[in-house]
Amino acid sequence: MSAPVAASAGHVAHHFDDAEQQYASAELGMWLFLATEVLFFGGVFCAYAVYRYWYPEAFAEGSHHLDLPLGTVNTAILLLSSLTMALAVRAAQTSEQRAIVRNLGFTVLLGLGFLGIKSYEYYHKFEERLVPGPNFVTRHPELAQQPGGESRYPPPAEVKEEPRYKLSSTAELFFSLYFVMTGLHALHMVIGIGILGVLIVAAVRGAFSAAYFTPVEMTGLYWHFVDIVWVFLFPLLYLIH
Amino acid sequence: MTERGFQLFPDQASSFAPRVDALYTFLVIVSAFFTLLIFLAIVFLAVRYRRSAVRDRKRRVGAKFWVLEAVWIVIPLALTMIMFLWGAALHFDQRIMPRDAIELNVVGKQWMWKIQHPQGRSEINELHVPLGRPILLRMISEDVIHSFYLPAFRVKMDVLPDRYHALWFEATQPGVYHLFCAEYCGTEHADMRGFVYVMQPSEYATWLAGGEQQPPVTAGEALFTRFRCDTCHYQGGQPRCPSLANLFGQPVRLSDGQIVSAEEQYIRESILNPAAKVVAGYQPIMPIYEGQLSEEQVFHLIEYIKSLSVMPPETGQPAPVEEPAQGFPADEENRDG
Amino acid sequence: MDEEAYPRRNYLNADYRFRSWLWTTDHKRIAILYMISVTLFFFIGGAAAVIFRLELMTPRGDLTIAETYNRLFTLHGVIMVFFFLIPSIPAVLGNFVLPMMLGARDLAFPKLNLASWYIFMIGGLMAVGAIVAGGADTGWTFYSPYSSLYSNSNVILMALGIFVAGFSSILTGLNFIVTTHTMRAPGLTWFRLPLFVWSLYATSLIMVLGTPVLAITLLLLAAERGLGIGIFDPALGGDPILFQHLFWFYSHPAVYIMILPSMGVISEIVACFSRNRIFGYTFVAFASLAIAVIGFLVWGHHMFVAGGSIYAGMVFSFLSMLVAVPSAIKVFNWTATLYKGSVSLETPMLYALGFIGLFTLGGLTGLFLATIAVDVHVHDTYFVVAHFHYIMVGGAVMGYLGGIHYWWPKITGRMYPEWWGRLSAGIIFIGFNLTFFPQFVLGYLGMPRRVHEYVDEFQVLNVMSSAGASILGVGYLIPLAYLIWSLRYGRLASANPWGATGLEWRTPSPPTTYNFDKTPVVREEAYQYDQDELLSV
Amino acid sequence: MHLHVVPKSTYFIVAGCLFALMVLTVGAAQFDLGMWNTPIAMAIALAKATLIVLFFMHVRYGDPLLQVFAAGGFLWLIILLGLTFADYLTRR
Ligand code: HEA
Ligand code: HEA
Ligand code: HEC
Ligand code: CUA
Ligand SMILES: [Cu+2]
Repeated sequence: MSAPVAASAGHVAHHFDDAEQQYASAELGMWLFLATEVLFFGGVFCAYAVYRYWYPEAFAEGSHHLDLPLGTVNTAILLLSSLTMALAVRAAQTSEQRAIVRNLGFTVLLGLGFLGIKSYEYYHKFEERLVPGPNFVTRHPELAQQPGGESRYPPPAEVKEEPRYKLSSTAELFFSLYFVMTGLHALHMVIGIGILGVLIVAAVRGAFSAAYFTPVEMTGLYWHFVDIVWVFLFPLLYLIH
Repeated sequence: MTERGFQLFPDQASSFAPRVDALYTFLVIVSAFFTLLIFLAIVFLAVRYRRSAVRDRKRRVGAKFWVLEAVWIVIPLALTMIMFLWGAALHFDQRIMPRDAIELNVVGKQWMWKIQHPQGRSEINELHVPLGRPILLRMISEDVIHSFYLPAFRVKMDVLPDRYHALWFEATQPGVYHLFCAEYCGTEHADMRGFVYVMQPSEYATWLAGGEQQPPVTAGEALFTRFRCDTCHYQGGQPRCPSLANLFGQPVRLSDGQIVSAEEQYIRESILNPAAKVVAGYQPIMPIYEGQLSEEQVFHLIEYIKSLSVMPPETGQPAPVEEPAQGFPADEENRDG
Repeated sequence: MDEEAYPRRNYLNADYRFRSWLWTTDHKRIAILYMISVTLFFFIGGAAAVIFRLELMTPRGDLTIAETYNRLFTLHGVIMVFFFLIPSIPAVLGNFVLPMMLGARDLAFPKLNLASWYIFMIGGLMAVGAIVAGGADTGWTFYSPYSSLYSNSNVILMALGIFVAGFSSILTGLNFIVTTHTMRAPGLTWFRLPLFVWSLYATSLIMVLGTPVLAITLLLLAAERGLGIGIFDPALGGDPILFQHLFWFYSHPAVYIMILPSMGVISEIVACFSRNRIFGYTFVAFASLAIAVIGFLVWGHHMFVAGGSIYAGMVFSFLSMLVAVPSAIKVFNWTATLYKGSVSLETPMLYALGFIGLFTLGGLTGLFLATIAVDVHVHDTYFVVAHFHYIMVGGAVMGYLGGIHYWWPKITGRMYPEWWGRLSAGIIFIGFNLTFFPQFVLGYLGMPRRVHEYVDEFQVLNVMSSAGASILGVGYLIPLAYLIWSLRYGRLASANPWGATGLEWRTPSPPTTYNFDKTPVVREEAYQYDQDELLSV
Repeated sequence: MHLHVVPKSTYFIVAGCLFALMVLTVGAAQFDLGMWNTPIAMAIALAKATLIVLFFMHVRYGDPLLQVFAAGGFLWLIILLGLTFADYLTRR
């Protein structure tokens, strides 16, 4: 199923010799960009690895405060969106105009669904005071009614009889990382959805075909990358034993 | 005495100084050799092959080419390996702490050094040490990162918050030398400096006697009562709390199965944030003391807990426990603290 | 070749409107935009150095108070590193000559190239904004927890300025890599490339693979400081040393971002002015890649006394030693290039030879620092300051100036005044050594860095250093003056005034907008200097 | 460049595998496998990522240069993690 791309002069910028050179440049450029993204997320992954190595228990506790069903649903949504994205690229390669728009549309909807669920989760964390910072539960002894509330500063001579450390103070690190990682991931999703929106408009106008589908293909690479990030985030954040 | 004229080379006042300087001299020689070599080669070649000169300019480098490349790969590689091994070996000695050292507690904060001697005398931005005895500084910061630096001794160590770092040296020359903070720590970083006084042991003893403060052990004992540690940790009392006797330096099994050694860092953490590492077989009911104890007070408590271990003389290491050691000195007068 | 003198239409006069500069996608015009901005930043950073060198004339803080001093060296370090040296050679000279060396009409992504400049300027404006608003006082290394929890200065804005500028660096690197892969002229195989291209390629790899980690690190820092999201905060169990790991994972390789392009320039200049093919071309080419790769494995040598594991320290010390070997290979091969050459000492060559000498000394003192036991003594003293100025000012800046002079005729179509060029190269060399050599001595004596007051016995050497700095400052002002002068009054340059090889010299001076009328075809190795013929040029 | 159109069925099969792996990883996390939980979860994540990279992102059909750069990012991430942990694992 291989066929040389028809050089369509209209899409070749002045400084390139031909469409082939142009496409090769775009593809290489995109992969380099993704390599930078790997290292961008890599920095937080590194921090995550160090702290999880140091505080395995606190990370397990923190993880249990996340909503596993919602996380699983979100994983499914993203995997599905990767499929529709791949199909959109394929549709462009085979010049199926309707299918391009349809699959891009699905991808956007799934992306929005993911963000919706994510914001619900965020809201919940906010209510439970699990957002790191001065309001974090473990910094407030007076929130004793909170399950898992524990103070870093109890009154000196107080001697309580019960085990009280449902959530240790280092769990805050877990939530810092949780918010940074999922936040950056969500930001990438938002950007991706924006680009997809632009693509849909262009696709409706019939911009893409077997002769020229570079933007769809590149956006696809980006979208799959964002999906891969989540594939790692999901077990690292939600599935700690 | 603190005045010092223009110098080109620092004083050598510790056992490390001559050893570091020897390595330094080696490095200087290697560097001087290569810098001159390159410099002279450039001048020579640039003059000899200047454009106006009539010279044979046909380059014929056959097999010689590979020899040359090999030479200037292998020789630098060999030299750097010498530097590495020499430097690493010396560094091991710098970082392996001696057993029989005098241990001083150092607290760094913006922008001063607070130092306490085992006999109790404490000082600020000054450090008095006896000649010819290994000195170990156990250091912690109250705020940002500092770095304890004694140039005449060629030693330096960063001082971090929430973590003990140790540094040791043995002074070999009586005199007064500089003490600096080497890590940038904020506005008055430049001012966070002082002097180290190296004295004869007898003078040092006299000097120690000049201070009025309580020794850390005694202070720690008082704190132990004042903060109600003794309500739980007293010998043969509460079965729910581990005994602290003979704890120091021993392996402790934690509730997650890990085994840690009860060094200073562990004891500090056990006091300030006990939930982080819970002893196996106990419930995490100990209150969190973070925010209530100053770094000095933690030092005192640690000294006290250390003193609960039976130390055979000379080794400085606690002896293995055969039978429960004697209980805590439950002085009645301290009870109401 | 002289007949094709100043071409009637070239990239400079293609369009005179201001707009045509701000919206240009021509790599040569973007290079000029970068040149102007980078020069500006250099003098901002230099002005700060002038002030704090004056302050250091006396042991007391009599010119500036501590707050001011701390903001000055932070400004100096941040501006010089992120807004001058890192973009200098790649974004100015690389941008200008890389496509021409490859026989291409432009970089692969011209719009992205322009975007990089805008991003750079936004980052720069944020940093300058932070300075105007009072500055930051953390040092260019931003160590937490001081930067995240204690400092009362504009840390966030400064850090975000660097964060933004980082993306410009990433995009430039990406552009260069893609261009080198896809846009080489027919016949231009990898081993026919000029060494400048190799070194830019190696540099770009570092930019692409390293900078993102700096970006995320600064973002985490800003989040910790601004939003209270603790990441490195020791009170929460965080590790300040983790910040150092992440910071140096980028910032050590970044020092090779600063030196590798300069090394590439030196290869071009040395070959041209000794009329010889670079001795051991393949060794020099692979040395660039080796430096780029090994350079990623040594970052821990900045943390020998930070309190990490001593075993990790040993590993990092060992690897730091290894990185010296490819550098040594380069130095020796450059020197050997002079052998049986036809050496002439025009200004670019003076800078190049100066580079070799000063880089050698700077690099060798780097080995002092990589030797753990010695670093324990000299870490965070003026020894380190001297080390990196020897490499960055004596090395990288010399290379930049050499390159500017070398390609000046190509860039502007006019010659700079040779006599003034040689004079200022001499002044800079002397001023430089007077400024920074005493700092080695100071450092071994134990003078800590980042202090505005010091103990009395250090004064003599500090005065020498400050005196040198004023000579150095004059040395830098002279080229600024005569280069501007030459724009109007300089002799017209021929297409190839140095008789150099390399495709960029086959374009007219200054080149036309698309560089080549038709794509050149390459049939020979780089640096094929036929001496008998060229001797008469 | 050659345009390589992957049959739809391939995409559906890959997606099916991804869902199966997702179920597997959630399932595996329900059991206490001692120290093995994390390695298993990571292995599954790696398998998923590999599938996406090879098929959805067409690396399997792309030219070797792309494969090098695709691997490069991960390789450098390993450098970052590896040498950082050289410190953390050997600290006292
Ligand atoms: C362009 C910038 C640049 C370059 C290229 C280098 C190159 C090197 N640097 Fe430097 N360095 C800095 C900029 C640079 N550095 C900066 C800015 C800092 C301070 C940051 C801060 O804290 O603010 C620093 C700090 C620094 C430290 C930490 C010091 C401390 O804070 O305690 C160390 C430690 O190992 C070090 C080592 C090295 C080494 C081994 C090289 C090697 O790559 C050098 C290799 C070169 C040679 C060896 C010379 C050529 C060789 C020969 C002529 C042949 C003879 C050779 C042999 C005998 C081996 N550098
Ligand atoms: C590319 C990098 C680069 C360059 C080019 C320079 C250039 C110079 N640096 Fe730089 N320096 C750094 C990078 C660089 N530096 C870094 C990274 C640090 C560490 C910062 C930190 O600790 O965080 C540092 C720190 C540093 C210190 C240590 C400060 C301290 O620790 O307290 C000193 C001290 O002498 C110094 C001096 C100089 C001097 C004299 C120059 C000279 O070469 C400058 C010459 C230029 C001029 C003199 C400008 C000429 C212009 C004029 C004369 C016009 C003047 C105009 C007005 C006054 C309006 N620098
Ligand atoms: C409520 C009772 C209680 C009080 C009050 C208390 N502790 Fe504890 N302590 C415990 C318990 C229970 C443990 C074991 C569980 C754990 O490690 O958290 C413990 C553990 C320790 C350990 C670690 C012991 C080991 O075997 O590893 C140290 C050290 C310690 N406490 C010191 C102190 C000090 C010092 C104080 C006072 C400032 C104090 N404790 C106050 C109950 C208490
Ligand atoms: Cu404390 Cu600098
Ligand atoms: Cu370095």
